[in-house]
Amino acid sequence: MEKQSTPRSLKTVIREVFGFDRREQKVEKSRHAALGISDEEMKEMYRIMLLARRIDERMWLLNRAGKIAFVISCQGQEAIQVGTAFALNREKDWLFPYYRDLAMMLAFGQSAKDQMLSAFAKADDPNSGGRQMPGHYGDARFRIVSGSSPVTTQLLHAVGAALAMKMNQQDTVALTTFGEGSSNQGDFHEGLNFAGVHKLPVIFLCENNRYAISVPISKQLAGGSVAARAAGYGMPGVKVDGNDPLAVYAAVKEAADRARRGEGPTLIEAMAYRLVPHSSDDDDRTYRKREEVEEARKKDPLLRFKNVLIEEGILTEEDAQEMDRQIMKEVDEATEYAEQAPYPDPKTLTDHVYA
Amino acid sequence: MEKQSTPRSLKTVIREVFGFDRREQKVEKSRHAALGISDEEMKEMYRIMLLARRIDERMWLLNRAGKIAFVISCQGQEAIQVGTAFALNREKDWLFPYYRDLAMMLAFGQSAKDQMLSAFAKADDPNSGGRQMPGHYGDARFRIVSGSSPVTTQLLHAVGAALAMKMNQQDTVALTTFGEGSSNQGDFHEGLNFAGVHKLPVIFLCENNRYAISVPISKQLAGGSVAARAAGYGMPGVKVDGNDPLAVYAAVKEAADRARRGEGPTLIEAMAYRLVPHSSDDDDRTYRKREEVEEARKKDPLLRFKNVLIEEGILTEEDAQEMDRQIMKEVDEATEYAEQAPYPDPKTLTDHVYA
Amino acid sequence: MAVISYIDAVTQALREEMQRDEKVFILGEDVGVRGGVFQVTKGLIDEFGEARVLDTPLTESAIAGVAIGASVYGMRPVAEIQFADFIMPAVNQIVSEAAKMRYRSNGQWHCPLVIRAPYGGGVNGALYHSQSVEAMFNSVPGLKIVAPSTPYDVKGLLKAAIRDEDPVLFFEHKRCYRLIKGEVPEDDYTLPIGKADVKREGTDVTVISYGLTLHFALQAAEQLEQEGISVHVLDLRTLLPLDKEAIVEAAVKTGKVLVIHEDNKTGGVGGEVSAIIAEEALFDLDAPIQRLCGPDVPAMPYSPPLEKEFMLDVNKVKEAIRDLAHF
Amino acid sequence: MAVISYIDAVTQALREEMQRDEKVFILGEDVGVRGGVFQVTKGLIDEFGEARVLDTPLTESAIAGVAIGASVYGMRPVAEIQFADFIMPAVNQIVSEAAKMRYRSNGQWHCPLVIRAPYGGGVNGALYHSQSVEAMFNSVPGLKIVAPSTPYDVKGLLKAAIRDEDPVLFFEHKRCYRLIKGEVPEDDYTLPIGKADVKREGTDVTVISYGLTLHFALQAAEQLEQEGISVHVLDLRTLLPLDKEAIVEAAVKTGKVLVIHEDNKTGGVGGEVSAIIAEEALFDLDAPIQRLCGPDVPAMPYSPPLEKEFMLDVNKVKEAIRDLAHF
Ligand SMILES: Cc1ncc(C[n+]2csc(CCOP(=O)(O)OP(=O)(O)O)c2C)c(N)n1
Ligand SMILES: Cc1ncc(C[n+]2csc(CCOP(=O)(O)OP(=O)(O)O)c2C)c(N)n1
Ligand SMILES: [Mg+2]
Ligand SMILES: [Mg+2]
Repeated sequence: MEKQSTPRSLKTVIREVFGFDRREQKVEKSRHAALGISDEEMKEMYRIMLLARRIDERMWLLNRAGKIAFVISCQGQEAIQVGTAFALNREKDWLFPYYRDLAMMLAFGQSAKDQMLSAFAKADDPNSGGRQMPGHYGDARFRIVSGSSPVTTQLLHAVGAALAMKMNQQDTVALTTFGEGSSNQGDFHEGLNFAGVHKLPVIFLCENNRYAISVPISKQLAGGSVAARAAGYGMPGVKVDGNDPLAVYAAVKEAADRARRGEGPTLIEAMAYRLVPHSSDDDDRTYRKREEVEEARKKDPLLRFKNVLIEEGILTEEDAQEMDRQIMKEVDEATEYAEQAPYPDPKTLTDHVYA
Repeated sequence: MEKQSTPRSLKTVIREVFGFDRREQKVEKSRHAALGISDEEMKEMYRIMLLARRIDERMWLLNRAGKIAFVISCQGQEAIQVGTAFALNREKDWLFPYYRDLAMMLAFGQSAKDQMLSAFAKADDPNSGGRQMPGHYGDARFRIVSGSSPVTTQLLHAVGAALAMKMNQQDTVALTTFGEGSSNQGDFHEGLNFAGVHKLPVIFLCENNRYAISVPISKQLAGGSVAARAAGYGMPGVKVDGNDPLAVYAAVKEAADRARRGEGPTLIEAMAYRLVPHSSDDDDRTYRKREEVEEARKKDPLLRFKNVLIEEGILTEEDAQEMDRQIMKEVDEATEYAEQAPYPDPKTLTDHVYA
Repeated sequence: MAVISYIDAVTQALREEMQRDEKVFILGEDVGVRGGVFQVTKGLIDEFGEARVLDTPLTESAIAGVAIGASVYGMRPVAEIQFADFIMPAVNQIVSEAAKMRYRSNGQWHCPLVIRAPYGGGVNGALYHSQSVEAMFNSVPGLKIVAPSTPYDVKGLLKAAIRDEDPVLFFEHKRCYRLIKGEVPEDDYTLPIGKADVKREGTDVTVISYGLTLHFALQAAEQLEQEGISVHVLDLRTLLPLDKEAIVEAAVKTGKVLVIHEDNKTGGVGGEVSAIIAEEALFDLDAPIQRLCGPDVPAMPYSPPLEKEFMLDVNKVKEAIRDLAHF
Repeated sequence: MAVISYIDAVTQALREEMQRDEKVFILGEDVGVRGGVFQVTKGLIDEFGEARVLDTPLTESAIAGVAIGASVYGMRPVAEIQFADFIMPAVNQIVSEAAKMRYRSNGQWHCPLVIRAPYGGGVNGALYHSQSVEAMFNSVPGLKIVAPSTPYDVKGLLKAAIRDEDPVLFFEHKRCYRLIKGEVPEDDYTLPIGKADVKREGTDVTVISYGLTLHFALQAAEQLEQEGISVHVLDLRTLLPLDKEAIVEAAVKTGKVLVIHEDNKTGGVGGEVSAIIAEEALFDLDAPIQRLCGPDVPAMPYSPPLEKEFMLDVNKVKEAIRDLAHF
């Protein structure tokens, strides 16, 4: 028969041979379902990624229009951040983020308005009342501990909180993020070692976007891999595709489960690419080719994830457009609100030095 | 024939089968000869180990007699230190040692008198003119760069010197030592990473004596191995028996050769045991069992190495005794000399703050 | 009231605070079975277990950083830096993080932690076991710095530091540990951080000091009384924030001020004290404001004659007071 | 003479010193192809190659420590700390190592290195890109600290720093970078480290300052001349060691002293300056020694009204001088 010559799928072959496919359930189940993520959650993940992107883009516009002094971006790292947040318990776990974690902050509860209040340095900025640059998160409502500009210090705070969690027999987890450049600071080593010795419930998540301002991995990171350093501390080191929120979700989930079981810390390195300059003060043309950036844009986690949602039938192109419209409205309103909002009173300059 | 039943050596079998043994030369050659170490050098290595031990013991006596205020010991680590020094070029290479490296200092050129001048804090102490505690080496005559008490800082100095060597196309090597406790400081991480990125001619030698004062490896070193951390920096990590000077020699020699060939840094972890308390201010009975110490004493590198020399026919028991007598004389004279030597003039207190 | 040593007052305060509040815990190098290299934490691991008397790896930045994280979470860590000289690797965590947490978060987060560190010389400690490091931190708003001189103050101030809502550096002069003894109530009390204390009333010369040199001043004052010189002695106790009112009051009292500390003169706390007086009480002065301090060298050498030359003592202090009295 | 900006004076000094002495090299974050985040090292990698304009990993302790090792070996490293605020992780290497190398080795070893760091605020830099950190180091003998205010001083002092045999912290006020311009000789010259400079002669009030606030003082002086107030302005230029002679001379000149700096008041360099005057020239004073400084808060906030409130300006300076003149 001619049929024979038609190329058949592995599934078909297996069915023919065994009469049934043991793996069938797995093969049929979508990746997110296998991970325990509902369609609704998938949609919400995408919405937050898109919201983060739109807020970020708006900030650049505001900066270029001279309305805000500084932007530092999450663009290209949204998948890492949303995948991470959804893998945690967003009601209980603690975050010690770094300055690119806009999407993670949104997933943990902050709003577009919060971001814009921060961008405009207004009194109601929930992170610092306008005291810190945008991107310097800290929000007691959501157990997001205040961060600073000096990089990598927050790793030790996460370790300290994890120690306290362990002492108090909590089943919570502390998660901290940082760039691959920052992972070379001494505090990284001291933090991983301390957490390793005491088997603390902490997750170290490196968002490797290949550059530390202008310095590429080759001049930054001996050996070339952050994850590879985990072995030296007796903990798992996992490298994941940071353009894929589900891959990140899976890695963080496993790390969080491990942590809650008392098995100690995990180091995760999520590979991504910084799609825009380091900050509004940077000019990335001095140190990387446009072609390289264009190449990376093709792997933009937002595009990829949208395609996944469409392929899985969770979202249509029209849904996506409607979602975007809603988000733009949200961002517009947040911008307007924040622009109108009052600055801190100069007299508050000396508040909060001591209790 | 009965002959058959006699167990034969591999050598014999090979000879019978092949008529000759390709490996013969290697099999016949002693370990030290195979490493290119002469009998004379072996004897000298032992002499320096013994000299270091006798100086060290004398310092404890002087301390207990109230004559000197402080001792910090090399006891148990002499094999590491002498094996290391002999594997380097003692005319050209640079050292960035730590406070236990007495035997290494002797091998690089310092004398018993130098040590005693330092112990008594006399003006002619070549390390610091009596300004620093004993064990804080630094001797421009022998390219031994001055060290401090804060641990692990010297690693970065070695890296800096190695960078300068590379810039100046020297074929020299910088070697730095530190304890396993100290290897957890941030400077270790920053130093290894920097050296790894720039492929610098530097050797990081950890003298792992299992305790950092009272803190054992299990509470100190996540993962339990310093050498294992090398992989994370893309450099070789070598664990060696620190009670065997030849094993250390081999590892350091290979690392130095690599460095001179421009292949970059190596991390070596030499396993030993601190046979005495941390310092004259310590009481090690609070944190380790006497049996454990006694057990370690059985592997005392000095005893072991003496036996090797005797087995190899390099030294007789009588030679050893004579050597010891000579050394004791040397130590006596050094002690007496140093005790009589003048203190620094109080007026020199303000010298050498600036050029 | 029991007479106990300065070091025992530290231990007593720690023990009582750990009994009082189970959020209080100790972390540092060798604080566990070894009981600390000075034996400050001796016995505490037996009483409170190793979770609350935590031997850390040899990493000062981690000690400070972990304390910050734990305190932010709600604990009350008391970190030990084995010698004040070794606080340097922790400066980033202390200055950039602990000191700024409350301010930068607009009051949302704060770090109620104590960092204890034995400082000071005269103990054959050489360059790196003798330093006074307080000057590095006394320009850092957000931190509090306490440096007591007596067992009574040690206990009251350490308890206050542990209960304080802000990060406190608690500097213990290691020469005082066993040398200085004094009456200490067995029961619970605290002393206010930020308040100086008049340790002796006098009318001719005002000495302002803290730590070991405070005792030299007291001894000198006693001896000089026989020469007819009446010395007023103010113990700063807290170095940040300084008790400006008490400083000005003490200066005005005699019009002749001698500031004494073991730390080197340039950039030391004494400069700030002097500047406060020069700004607030200039016309009440009858003599230039004098400072008697450690010499401006990188640190105290090991060799006995050099250490002696570096250290202040009763005679040097007497001479300086006498000069000022006769000015 | 060409008129160039403060920042160009830095670049010029670096370029000329690298041309003069091949032992001189630069290391820091983003100093290579990026030319530094402020463009101070722009073009240098093309001229001198990447071995001499070295992009380091993001590790300040290593930057300082590697510079120490290289300088001990015989090189002349010029390390850049991207923002002065980020010098904190390097404090141990700077204070425990660089500052003490010569002293502890009894003069056998020394560290001829320069650490450049842009400091200061008024640039929307927020808490961690606006700090003045000089006070942390001005109690550390063995270090030199230079903080120039004009392009001329920048070039002469940076060259002197690179040729100096001791470790020098070179603090560049980042608000001055493009704001301040001045005449700078094209050829080689150095200025002495440790010498202050009278930037304006006057008879009524002495202002002692450095960095950006020095310019506020000069502008204020010019404006106050019309009110009949004659202001004498001393630029410290070197903060450690301080030029005591020049300080006392300037104080005595008018008898009324105002010390100004952007750094917060408590524990700042101004306190030491004031204390020197109170010790050496008390009876030449006609008014209390005043300090006009940044407020005692952990650091300068981002929000414009808060930054403005923190920063000094010509009006605040004028007011303080006027008060003192009318005292
Ligand atoms: C201690 C310290 N040094 C320098 C800086 C300046 N700086 C800010 S971000 C940055 C690069 C960080 O790179 P990476 O860790 O890879 O994170 P990324 O920005 O790429 O996400 C540098 C050098 C800083 N913030 N802190
Ligand atoms: C930065 C710093 N912290 C603390 C100390 C106090 N201290 C001196 S030696 C030591 C233990 C060192 O242990 P290890 O590195 O294993 O070396 P070992 O003494 O065992 O050879 C400690 C904690 C120090 N010298 N430096
Ligand atoms: Mg990066
Ligand atoms: Mg050890």
